[in-house]
Amino acid sequence: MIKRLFDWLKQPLGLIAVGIGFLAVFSVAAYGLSTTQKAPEQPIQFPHKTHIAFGIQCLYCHPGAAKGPAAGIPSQAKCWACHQQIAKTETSELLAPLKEAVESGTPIQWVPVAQVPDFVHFNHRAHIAAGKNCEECHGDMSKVTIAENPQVFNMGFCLNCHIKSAGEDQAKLNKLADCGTCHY
Amino acid sequence: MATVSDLKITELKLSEAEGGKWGMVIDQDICTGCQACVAACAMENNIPFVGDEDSGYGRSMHWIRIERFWEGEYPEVKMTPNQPMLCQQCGSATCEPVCPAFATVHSQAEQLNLQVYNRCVGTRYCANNCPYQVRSFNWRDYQRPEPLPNQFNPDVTVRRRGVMEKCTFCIQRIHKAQDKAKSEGREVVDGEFTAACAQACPANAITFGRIDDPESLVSQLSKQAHGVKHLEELGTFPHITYFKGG
Amino acid sequence: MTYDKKEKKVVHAEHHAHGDDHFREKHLMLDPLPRGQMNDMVMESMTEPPTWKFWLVFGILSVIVAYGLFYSWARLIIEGVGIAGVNRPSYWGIFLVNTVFWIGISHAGTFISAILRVFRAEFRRPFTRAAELMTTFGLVQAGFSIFMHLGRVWLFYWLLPYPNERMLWPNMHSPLSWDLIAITTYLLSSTMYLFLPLIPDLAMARDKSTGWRKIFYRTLALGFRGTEGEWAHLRNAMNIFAWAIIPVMFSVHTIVSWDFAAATRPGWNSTIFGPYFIVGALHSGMGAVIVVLAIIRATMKNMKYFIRPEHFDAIGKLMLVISMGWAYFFFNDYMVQWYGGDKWTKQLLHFHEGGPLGWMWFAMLICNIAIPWAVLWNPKWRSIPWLVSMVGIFINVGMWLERYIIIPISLTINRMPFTWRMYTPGIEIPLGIGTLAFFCLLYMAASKLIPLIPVWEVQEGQMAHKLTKYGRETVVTVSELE
Amino acid sequence: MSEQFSRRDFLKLAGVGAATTAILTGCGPASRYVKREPYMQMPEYNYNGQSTYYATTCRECAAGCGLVVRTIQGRAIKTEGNASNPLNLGKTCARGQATLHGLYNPDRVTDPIKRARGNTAYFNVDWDSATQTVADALKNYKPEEIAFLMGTAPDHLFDFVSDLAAATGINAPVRFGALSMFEARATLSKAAENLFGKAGLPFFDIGGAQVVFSFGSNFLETWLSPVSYTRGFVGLREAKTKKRGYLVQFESRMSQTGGKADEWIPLKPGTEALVALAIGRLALESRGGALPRAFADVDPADAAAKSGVSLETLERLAVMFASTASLAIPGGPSLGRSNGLAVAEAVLALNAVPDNFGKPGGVYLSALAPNETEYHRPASTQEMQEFVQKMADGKFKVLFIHGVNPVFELPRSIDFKAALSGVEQVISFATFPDETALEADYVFPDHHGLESWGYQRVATGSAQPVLSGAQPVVSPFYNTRATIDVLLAAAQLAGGEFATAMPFKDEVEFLHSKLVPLMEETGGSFAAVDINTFAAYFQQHGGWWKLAGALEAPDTADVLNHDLNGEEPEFAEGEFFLVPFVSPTLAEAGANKPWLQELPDPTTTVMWSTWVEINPETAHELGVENEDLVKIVSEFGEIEAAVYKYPAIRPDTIAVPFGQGHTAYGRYAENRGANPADLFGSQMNEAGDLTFAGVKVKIEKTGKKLPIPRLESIMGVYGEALGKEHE
Repeated sequence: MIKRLFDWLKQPLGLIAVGIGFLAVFSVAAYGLSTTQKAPEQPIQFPHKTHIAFGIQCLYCHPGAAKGPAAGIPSQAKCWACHQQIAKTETSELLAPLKEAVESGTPIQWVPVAQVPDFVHFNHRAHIAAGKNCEECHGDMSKVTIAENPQVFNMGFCLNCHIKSAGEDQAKLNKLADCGTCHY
Repeated sequence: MATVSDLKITELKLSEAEGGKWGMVIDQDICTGCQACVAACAMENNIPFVGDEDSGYGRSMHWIRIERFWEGEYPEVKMTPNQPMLCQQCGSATCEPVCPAFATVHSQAEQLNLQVYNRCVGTRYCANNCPYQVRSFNWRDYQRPEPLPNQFNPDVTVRRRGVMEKCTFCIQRIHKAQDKAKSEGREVVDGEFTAACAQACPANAITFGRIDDPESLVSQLSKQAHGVKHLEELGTFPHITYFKGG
Repeated sequence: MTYDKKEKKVVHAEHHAHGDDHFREKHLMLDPLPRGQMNDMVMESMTEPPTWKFWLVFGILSVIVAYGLFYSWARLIIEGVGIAGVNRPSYWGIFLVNTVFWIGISHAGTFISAILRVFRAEFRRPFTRAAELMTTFGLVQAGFSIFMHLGRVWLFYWLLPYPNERMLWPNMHSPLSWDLIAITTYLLSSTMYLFLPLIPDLAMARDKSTGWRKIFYRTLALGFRGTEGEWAHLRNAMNIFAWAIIPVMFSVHTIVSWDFAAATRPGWNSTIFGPYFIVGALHSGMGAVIVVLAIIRATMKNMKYFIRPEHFDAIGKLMLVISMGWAYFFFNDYMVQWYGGDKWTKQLLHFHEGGPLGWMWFAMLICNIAIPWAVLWNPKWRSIPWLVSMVGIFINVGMWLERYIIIPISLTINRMPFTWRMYTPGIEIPLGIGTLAFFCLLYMAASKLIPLIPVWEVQEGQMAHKLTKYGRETVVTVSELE
Repeated sequence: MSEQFSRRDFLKLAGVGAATTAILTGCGPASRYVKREPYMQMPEYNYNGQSTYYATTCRECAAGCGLVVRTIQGRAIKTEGNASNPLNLGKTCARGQATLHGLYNPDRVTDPIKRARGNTAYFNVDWDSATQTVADALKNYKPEEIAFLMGTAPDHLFDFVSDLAAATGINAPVRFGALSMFEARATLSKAAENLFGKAGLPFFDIGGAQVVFSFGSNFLETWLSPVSYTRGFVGLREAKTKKRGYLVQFESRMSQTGGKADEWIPLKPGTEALVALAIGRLALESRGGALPRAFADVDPADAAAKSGVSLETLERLAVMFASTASLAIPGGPSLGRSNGLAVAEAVLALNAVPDNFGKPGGVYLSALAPNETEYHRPASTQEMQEFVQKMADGKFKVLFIHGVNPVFELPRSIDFKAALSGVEQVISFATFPDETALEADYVFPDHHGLESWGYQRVATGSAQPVLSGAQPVVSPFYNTRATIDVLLAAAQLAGGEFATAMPFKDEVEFLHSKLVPLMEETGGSFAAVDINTFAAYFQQHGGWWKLAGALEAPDTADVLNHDLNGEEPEFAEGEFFLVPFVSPTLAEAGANKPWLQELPDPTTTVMWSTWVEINPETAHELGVENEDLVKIVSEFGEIEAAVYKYPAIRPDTIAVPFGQGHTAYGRYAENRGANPADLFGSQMNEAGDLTFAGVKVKIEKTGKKLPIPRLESIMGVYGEALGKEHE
């Protein structure tokens, strides 16, 4: 029985079948992986590059980054402050959800892009204070429409930078490489 | 053969373990056993409640518990001074070396016994080896029905089943205070913040702060002669000093 | 071809011109059969179609494994360790009891096949394979038990040292890390050590079988032809392994004992735990071997030729000696703990004897000391297979109780009396029974797949043994083979 | 801040809660499905991820402790004490900590509902028809047929209804709470009236005393104002400025206060007055001089014989009492007996020995709260009994209930539930589906205390007059509405007198009207010239208080010229004295908060259940063991509870905690434990307080076991099931 199966598999047809099966499993896995790496669907295809081209600073819309742990998503009142003066807002299809949200008073439901798991306590303020620029982690936003992650925020990414910035300073390394700095 | 410099290193390490950074003083004479600290700790640290069956089977998740014993027989019976028992944040902790995954590690920066929840695989060796029996294990995914999770403290990880946990000396508060002080370009001031249990304690029986700062209240109190450290003989260098009653 | 007592004499008459019937009947080594016949006997015992009884037992065991091991484990993983009986302060329960128990069982195999081989104990020859199988299968159960115990078993690989971007490694200070390495080493080396002596027998089986078995054996036999060179290599390898595996075996159970001895708990922190655990492991291992041998002898064809009362007698002697050794270490450990006078340790000792589970303590002593000593001193009783295997069962019960006393019962008492609490097992029981059933199941399957008797080793022995007359005395002489 | 804004324009941030739980299940892709809602309009004082703190007042009991609640993104995270509130100085008790489990309790009443009485099934109504229902109830009945029954908190609602009642002729609201019943507030204030000629809650400056004799008052667990009395206890103990104080507790069952005391005197229940008088006499005798009338009649030897306390002990204690700055405190079960008033008087009079009245470390009368003109106490049980009788007689056609759960809290012998059948319409404003709400026709849920405006007068516990202010710290989580807003709207709909009685736009405007008089006062914690600024400060500080203490020294001219009575009380038939005590962790309304259930009782460490404390010797005689379920039978009812062998209780006494035994009140409270109130009779003492400790009970075995979860180890603490007694 097993022998016959083996024999059949050794034929070209069998080999092709094995190959196809293997490919199918592989591509499903690859697809699954890729979905986790794509930028998620957003309610508005927010063009970061357009806003940056107008010279708007990151901290204008995400002021929390300099003040505390969370950078925050701007309130739609903030969006509207500019957009209500822009004629295109009335006509643009892209901006229709914003208009609708402001008029109906319902918040826009954004999908977070850059995030760390629950057990990681990240503080934007400390990083900004240490002289980090937004794009060092979030990538060059002047090149993308909706935000994308240039890299996965995992522990290796954090730790690399922490160790590098500690340099030879043992006390600083103790602090920056301490488990309790991020996990508690 | 130990050379002189080896000995020095040992001594250095010991003194570091003995010294520590954060410490606590608990006055058992004025502790009334009111459980406010227990409730405050649970609220601050997202500790789950486990229900009657599990709590009756020694699985309650309290990070701090108040012990009391009895002395004598009726009518000469006396309640021993209430003894809040929590992680002693040992300088040389017995829980740390036995964790195979480095989930229980010593914080170099804060001199605390850390429990890194996301690294824990749940061997429970640390809890076995803790002479104070102050570690609690997430035996199940303890449910908190909606909308109770709204109360979760976002600064503290919510633990899932199979993970060990214990008192952290409110490390989230330590970090917050340090972050605030740093953003204002100063050092953390003694008494600027405190642990949740100490903050709630109606009797002010718990004092928390820097024991490496000779000026701080806690380090002055901990130097008092009637201070006792629990199971000191094991060489764990506990960082909590108790004032026994009477 | 069959072998039983009636035929035996005929066989002897044909093949042995000289010799003493008394010696022959008693000693397998002096009772040689032609090579071909012996091969056929082993093949037959393996390939004969299983009876309905076999399938019945196999089916029942499968159901137990499916429920007790796999279903219960799935529940344990999904619902959390809470469905087991572990609590504060008994953070470790029957899972660890079973782990230590199975590792103990696994010691017998190595002891018999490596130590006895190194010391040239000739009686070992027919059952080295049976004992080695126990090592491997027992370790599998031990592995299961320790993984069940983990709160987040799906992250078990964090205990392995592998390079990762987090720059995190296992903590080499932890006895559990040593444990993992020791058990893995032991599992790998004992599996190889099981496999090496198996090769000639697999080659033999290959030559004598057809169909899927042929493919199976051909694959496993690695093209062994039995040339001088191959034999030389094999013997070399076995020799090296036999010597190398002995320290591994010792280290494994010593390290298991360090899980306890290196902890700060009263009752655990004891310097003698290493040898105490090793002797304990051999104790339960020998007990288990003898039970397995009795079962094989009773249920499998042709086994009465290979496994004889002389073997039970020999293992019985070993058991007696080991039992004495265990008693010595037990007394030693108890004495020092008691004499030390630490208040918590003393409390624990009182609790062992007079606590609610004090009966376990006494049952342990009866099973581990009283029963073996009462039965095994007598050479006649020692040769009765069912009796000796009963003793083996008692020893295993006793040794299991010993581990139960050391783990959950000792964990009840600690330095914080406010937390003392009894342990009541929950899902550990089906899981434990599941591992036992899985062990039996594996063994049953193996008995149908690989030769349980190392035929070449028996033949080798038989070739070396001679009866020589010195004056009036007939003595057994063994010539050096290598 | 100065404009009148309510925190209702807070954003909804349901997403964050979901996010937290979603992330827990694993870090990877699950968190991809989280949505984040930004603020519609970010408050200018806020940033994302930063906490905002609001000062408010705790509503878990009537004490009025100030809280500071940490909120983040519209969710309340943690309560802390308000450090500037003079009552609690930044501290909270366990119940104050767990108040968030009330706010986010899964079993709240989420919408206005209508139901058939006693039926758990209900249907939702909208607020318009709810308001109409209230309006109809006000309009369609005569004013004297309308009654309000209210809890001891909050005070602003009580003031509102009192004003409404005064303006429209409806019955003045009646307030009740089980805590005030167990504290026997009526007895305390009556005793003060009898001795000092002025009713009021005595205030005991424990911290200033050197020796404190407490006759059953359990001030460390829950008595009047546990947080502030704990501070007093610390003052007693701390040896900074004086010798370490000495506390003697006279009670038949060791409470936590008894446990912390330096000496615990287990006297026979009911002999407290006798012992107090005997100590008074012996103390004065030890000093020499004439005996005043108050202590002249008592015979110390007789007192010793009756109370079971040896004469030597009494003499020793009397000398101790006479020799230093000492203080005697009446309270607890000793007042809940037929001689309760005599006990209160005798113990208060004992303070004449050191003559500590109006001195540091002595007895004062509590200061009146800032917007209070005279001492007001909650209804005594006798007044409640009369109220219930009126209900049963059909005198009330409409009953509004807020903040109290009389079906659970009143003893079974005063059958509130049955009396409800005499009331045509019962409208409850309950936040939780408690037993009383279950018996109401309508439940128009009020906000939780943390979602509410209001204030609470501090009745006792602080030397300074304090008005603790409450404000919503989060926007209402459910479709609930402030009761004052409902009443205001209904009054408008009802028209007539009602429409003009309360000329306020909403609750906040009413609150402001109550704050206006404070602006005139001097010596306050802050001042402002316009009400909006004043109200904003009031919110910010969490209340308003006088900076100087205003405790009143009682008029003690006559104290020792009273005839004081040391007679023993009458007990209802039975074998054992029953000492009921309020569970300090659950109190009257904590049972639905899961973390309060999981808090161990301070004395027994029992969680999640009801137990009965029996002396081990008595248990042995009765043949019962730990966790045996026994039936406790009094003349008036029976309950079942599991045995806890309690080493510190008289062998002729048993004790049962009050707090469990709910038949409704949400998943964590329901069908758990037993309610000792079922055992109480309806006899009152002379001051009108229930003689809750005046029953004797029998114990019957049931043969069943009921495990009671306890934190402590029976083995380790009591040495049970061990090989040998441990050292």
